[in-house]
Amino acid sequence: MKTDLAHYRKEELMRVLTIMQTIRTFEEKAGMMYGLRKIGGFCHLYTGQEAVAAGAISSLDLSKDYVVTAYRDHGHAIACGMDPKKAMAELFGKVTGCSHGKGGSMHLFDLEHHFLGGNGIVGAQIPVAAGVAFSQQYQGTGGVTLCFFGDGAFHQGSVHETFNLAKIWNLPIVFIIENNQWGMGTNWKKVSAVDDFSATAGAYGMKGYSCDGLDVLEVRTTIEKAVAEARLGRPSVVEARTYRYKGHSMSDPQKYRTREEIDEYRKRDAIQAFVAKLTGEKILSEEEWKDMTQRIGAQIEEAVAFAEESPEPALSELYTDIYA
Amino acid sequence: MPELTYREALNRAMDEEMARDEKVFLIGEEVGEYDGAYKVSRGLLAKYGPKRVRDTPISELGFTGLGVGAAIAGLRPVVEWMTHNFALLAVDQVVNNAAKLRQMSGGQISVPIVFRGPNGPAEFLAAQHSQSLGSFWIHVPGLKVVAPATPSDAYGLLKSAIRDDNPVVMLEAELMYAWKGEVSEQEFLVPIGKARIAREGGDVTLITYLKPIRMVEEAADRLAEKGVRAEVIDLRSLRPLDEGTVVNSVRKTGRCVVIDEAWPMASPGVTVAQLVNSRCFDVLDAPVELVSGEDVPMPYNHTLELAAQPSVEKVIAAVGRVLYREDL
Amino acid sequence: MAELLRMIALSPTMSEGRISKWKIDEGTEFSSGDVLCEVETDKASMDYEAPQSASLLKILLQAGETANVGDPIAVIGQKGEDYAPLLKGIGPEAGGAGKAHEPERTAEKAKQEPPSVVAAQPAAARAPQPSPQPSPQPAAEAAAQPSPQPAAEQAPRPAPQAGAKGADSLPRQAPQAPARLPPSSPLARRLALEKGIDIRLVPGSGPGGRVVEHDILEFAEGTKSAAVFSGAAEPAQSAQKELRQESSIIQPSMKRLVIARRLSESFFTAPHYYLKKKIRAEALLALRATANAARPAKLSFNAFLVKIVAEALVRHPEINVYWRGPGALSAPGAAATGAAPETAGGPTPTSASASRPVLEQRHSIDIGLAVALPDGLITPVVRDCNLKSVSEIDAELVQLIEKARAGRLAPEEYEGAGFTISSLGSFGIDEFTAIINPPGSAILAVGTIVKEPVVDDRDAISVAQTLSLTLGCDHRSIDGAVGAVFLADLAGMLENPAMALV
Amino acid sequence: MEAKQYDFVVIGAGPGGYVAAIRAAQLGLATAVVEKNLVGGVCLNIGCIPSKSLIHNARLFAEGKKLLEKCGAKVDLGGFDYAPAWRASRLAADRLSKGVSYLLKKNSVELIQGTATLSGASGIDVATANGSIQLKAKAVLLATGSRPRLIPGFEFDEKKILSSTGMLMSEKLPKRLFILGAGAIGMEFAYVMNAFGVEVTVAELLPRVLPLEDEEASKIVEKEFRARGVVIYTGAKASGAEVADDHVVVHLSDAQGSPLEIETDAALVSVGRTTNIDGLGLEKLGMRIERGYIITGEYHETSCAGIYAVGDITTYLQLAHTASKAGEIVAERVAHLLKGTPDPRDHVLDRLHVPSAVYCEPEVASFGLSEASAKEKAVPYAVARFPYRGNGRAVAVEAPEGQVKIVFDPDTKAILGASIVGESAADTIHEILLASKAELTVEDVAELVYAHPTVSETIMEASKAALGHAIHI
Repeated sequence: MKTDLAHYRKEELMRVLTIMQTIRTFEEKAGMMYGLRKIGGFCHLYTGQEAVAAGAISSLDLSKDYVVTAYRDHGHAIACGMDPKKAMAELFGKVTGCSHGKGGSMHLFDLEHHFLGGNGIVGAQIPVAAGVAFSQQYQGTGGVTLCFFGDGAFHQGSVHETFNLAKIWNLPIVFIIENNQWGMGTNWKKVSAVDDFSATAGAYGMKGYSCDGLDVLEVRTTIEKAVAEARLGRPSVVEARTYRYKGHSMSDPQKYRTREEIDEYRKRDAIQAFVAKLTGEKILSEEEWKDMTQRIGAQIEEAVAFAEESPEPALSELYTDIYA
Repeated sequence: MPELTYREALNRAMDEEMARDEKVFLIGEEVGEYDGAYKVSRGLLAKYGPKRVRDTPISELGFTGLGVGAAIAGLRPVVEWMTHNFALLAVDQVVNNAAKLRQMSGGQISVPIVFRGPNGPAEFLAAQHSQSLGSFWIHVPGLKVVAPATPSDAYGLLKSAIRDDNPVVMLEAELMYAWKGEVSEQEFLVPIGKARIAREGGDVTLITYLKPIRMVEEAADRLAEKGVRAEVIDLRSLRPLDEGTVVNSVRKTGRCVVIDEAWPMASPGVTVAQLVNSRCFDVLDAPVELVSGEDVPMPYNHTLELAAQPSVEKVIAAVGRVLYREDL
Repeated sequence: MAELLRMIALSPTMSEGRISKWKIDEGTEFSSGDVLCEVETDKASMDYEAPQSASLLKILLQAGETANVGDPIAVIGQKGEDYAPLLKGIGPEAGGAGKAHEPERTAEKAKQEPPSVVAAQPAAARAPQPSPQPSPQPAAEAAAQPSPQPAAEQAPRPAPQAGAKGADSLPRQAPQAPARLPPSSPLARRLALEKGIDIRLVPGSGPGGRVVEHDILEFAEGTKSAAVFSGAAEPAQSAQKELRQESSIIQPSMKRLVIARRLSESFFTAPHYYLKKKIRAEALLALRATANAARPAKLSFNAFLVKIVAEALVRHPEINVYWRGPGALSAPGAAATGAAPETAGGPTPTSASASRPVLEQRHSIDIGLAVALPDGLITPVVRDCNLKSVSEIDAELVQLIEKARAGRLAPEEYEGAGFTISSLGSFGIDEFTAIINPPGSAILAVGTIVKEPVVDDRDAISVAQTLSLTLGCDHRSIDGAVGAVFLADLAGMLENPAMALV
Repeated sequence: MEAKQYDFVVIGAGPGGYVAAIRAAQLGLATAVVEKNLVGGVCLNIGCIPSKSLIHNARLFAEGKKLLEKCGAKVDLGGFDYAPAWRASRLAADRLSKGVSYLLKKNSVELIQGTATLSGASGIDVATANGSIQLKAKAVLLATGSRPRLIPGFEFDEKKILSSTGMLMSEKLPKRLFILGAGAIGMEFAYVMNAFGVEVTVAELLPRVLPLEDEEASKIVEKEFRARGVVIYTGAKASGAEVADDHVVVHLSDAQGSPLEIETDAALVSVGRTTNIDGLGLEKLGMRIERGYIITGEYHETSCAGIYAVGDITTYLQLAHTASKAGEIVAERVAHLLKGTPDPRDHVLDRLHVPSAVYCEPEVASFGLSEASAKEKAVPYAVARFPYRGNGRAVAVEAPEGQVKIVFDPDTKAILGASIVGESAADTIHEILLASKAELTVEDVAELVYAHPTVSETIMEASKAALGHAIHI
């Protein structure tokens, strides 16, 4: 699917680019901070997949729409509008983090921006997302829920159960499979009966879409279409084929794939490609791009400084936020 | 006061709460057209329509998780599990999502949801359908767990559970649905976390919850004939546990028998026994006795099945041990 | 925006890394994800990937050099940027040397200088009370222990529940002979403490001999004695197995223990001396016979004895005294051989006896009469004997002795004798010495009346009925001569009761 | 500019802050205290201390006048001037504030005049007269206190619509004064002004004066005040004030809802206090704050590790002495963490054993459970009372209005709380407070031999009353 740039106003294109670059810069910094042991535990970076979150989430109206995702959640959180300071502070485990340092990398939440997490169990967020869509339908809000999950999660039973529920009740939901091709260290082709996940949608009476997850505009137009359908009570399944540059998590030595494969994908980098397209069409100047990267670089630096300087949660916080 | 069955009491509670709050809805297998596998939701579909009384496919994981999602997005679902045995398919959604989302989000998100259904052995149902699984739920911080033993408590606790802003798991029992008891016509709530002293006595404290209550009361009657005045505590809530009522009673009697249908390891019963040991040590005249379900999968044969469960005789024998009376 | 590139942890356990090779040269541009250098970690050789796109401006750590995680290894940025300020404070040796000057960025620094109070404390020290402490021992380590015997079984159990008294009396210093508490329920231990009962003396009726509540209650009522139950607790077959026993242990009763303690205390603190006098008893016997002639119930010999001793004491108040030492265990008026007058906290020294001994002068004539019972001795006391007639004294004695035999004497009926009479006449004992019964200073031991030849004033030998008196005195309060005068006077009155009237 | 490093930085030099700072310095911590206003805080400068001075003089004035009149003297108040009494109050405040500055100096606490903002867990920016400076601290204490609460319709101009600050700072007496809010502050000013001859009207929203105190104590105080000519409206809602050139008209509706207009020369608004937490940068730190109060846990630590809070900004009673005690605990805790000095584990600020006092005439003082709170919490309790009428000393000094009320456990006879209204209440409360803290029972207190005649005997008598055998009633 080729998309006409002219379809979008410059501000919108710049907004999408900003989201992508913010995610990229944030993730690169998060990786550094992990290496410096400022961040611990499981930390799944989104580097390489920015086009999916940015393209998909930028198409939403977050005054009524919701986003639910799994543990590789920094990108979606930022795309929804979470302040990078709050996100970085959460990674640092500080009390200023979006979850007061209780969630960490895998459990970012931002209720204000309709971002409902951040789920660490593969596939567990899928029925929850359907529930959010159920609530939207029940309350007649006109909202849609985007449910992100990966090629690994696709094989969970929750997918079948939720696809079925979504269709029988015509929930306003779009299931987005971010196929980054590696379920931890397992190549998706090895464990998948189909070579296009969107093909399964038909079995549930839903429409399936597939798009190039490295082309942000293609993602954007595809999701726009799917979201419009979902608003009319027609749930759908979208596969966005993408690639992650880093290991599954920060402790992954990545022996299962070659550097050549990674380099191959880096050449097709979604941000670079988008920038090239924008500059080629004279929508973005070199100068503007430089300004943007600098501005975002400074913003993320600031987020790190904020996280660094923020207080730890006091011990009394151990017992808070558990029961309402 | 009018008598209601346990089933009718639950039905009345849901009916009133659905009438009171548009956001309350019932979801589960056979809750609508079939009036509930155990007829607990009888008439609700007719009254509230399919939007609010939602029949699901046989997808415990799916509809339980969907309930959680609906709860975090502003609704108040009552999720009926046909039995707690089947809820094991949905444990992930209860434990990893319902109980955790509030804490993981630093308090941003609330999960006002009720999970309810029959729990524990009935008759002739064999290993997979006769399990008392309160242990699974009470283990998890973030959940509340209630287990009413009378129609009145079933009514009052279910209403409290529906109004609670936290996930509440409610244990019921198939054989209790037909139990009758007085339920005030006036609307009332039973607070979560408060035990009931079912009978007062000074010689020994018998602590139980859910279905064994009647058996324990019968044991108490028989003990009374032999001059032993047993205090019977119906816990009603397993999490949070009403520690005060338990501790005050055992401090009075110095002897304690806990009766629990669940298997003995890591069960509500041993949790209570541990509480008594730690808080009442100085007044105990005998180790706390636990009368639990036998540590075996439930057999189908009726004689074996009964032998696998607590009984009046087992309770009396345990009381004999804590009283050092061989004549009991 | 030039910045320092730092050594990062390329494996979870890496704390330092050695650069084995730089893959690009200074001045080269690179993209995010490009390999900048190879780093040897504790585990393997790893690629150091560029965290972002930039140029390598300066290498700070050369191949072959090692740096801690967090130390700068290079400067990256845009070509031509002035990065000199970044290097300020980094020593000529580059790399690792920079770390000490870099404010709180490095892991090392963070360790050394906590930025806040929190980091200064080990987590354990700040743990809130309500949270249960996790086991400090890793599970694997615990599992590796070959002997998983519970510690409780190995060590003698300290028994705080037994109270200060019980715990003190346990030979904690002597592990070779641990005096173990019998198995007992916490409630029983608490009750025993409250009632001042040594739980080791209480036979247990619970499983494995556990002492339980009703054992203590029965013991306290006196309806359960050690002897009965020590027999019952031992199975009969053990007696058959071992027909001959060197000795066996009998748990003494509470009363026995009290007698033992109090008499030892008296005997080992009060310096005793004894005065003996043999008297003729005919006149006294005749008096008794005369008095009894018209009475349906006979007055006892002891009643006369008590009355005359009382008269002697009226004349010799110096005998009716008590030497109260500092910290003396007996409260005023406490009995010597009463059954368990102690309370849980142990006897309280009175204020008078707190620092130095005092001599207590008694103003009432309260005489105790030792009575032997199967399980010990008890001394019922007749108060104000000088104000009572012989028949009153007799009536009182009958009542007291009856109560004593039934075990129903109240403390006020056996405590506080100022003088004690002990008679073994009924056992045919000629004479004996007795141990002073506090709070008195003297005790009169009375033997049996025997017929024996005596030489009278006229040197004629005749048969007389004689009685041996032995007066035991506390030398601290009664000197020998004082005691002697008293005994002589008393003897005179007993030999000639009329003397008691004048 | 290089940030200056301290162990402990205290923000606010009121009774919470300066005590904490001095204690911390005593324990060897490098300590600084940042104050934007006057050292000593509200208490010393515009609170307890100057108001006590005024109360003292008001009492002398009123009683002296009363005595002279009683003895037949013709009292001519011509030439009466309030200013000297007012100056005495300022002198007292000034003296004590200087005293605190001296103590800070003596203990090597650095005093930094300026406005502080937290820039992170350990950084503090201070805006001073000479520009901004940065401080670094291993631990921070927030002790910024409170200010009079503003309510719409009664915006302070400190000329006609006064806060307690304005009231304390005015050198002249109004002829008529309207007081909105009959809490401790309102009633103390009502007393002072009435004693100096001002026509005072008090309005309170709740159904009684001193609503935080025991109901019976309220009644006694209200009766006394009315007897002295103070006009009191309880259950009254104030909707606003019209300020004219030479007077103010206050609009009220009384307990029955009927509208009332009160013309007065000045209105004092004393309806509680607002916490000073804005501008400290707390939201950015993710600190747990509920309804304007900072939530603190063990050792008064906020939800941010290493940052503590004491005094009016927390959920404890807004009293100088709670702040001071909490400040001490924080200092000791921080010194324990940094220097290994003993942990103040046993020095907890026990909410039930904090006395509160109102220094009007008659004085009111209380602690612990009131009868109402015991009832509400369903705690088993009994109440014993003893009236001042039965006390020789109180009668002799012509102060027979008052009573001691003890709330105790009917089984154990433990003292759960007490309320005293009458002569010397704020002083005598401490003996029963000490008894309660030391877990003595009413039996113990009843047994104690008291000097006769003293007002304290009322406590012994009330304790005897608790046991059913008071002598003098």
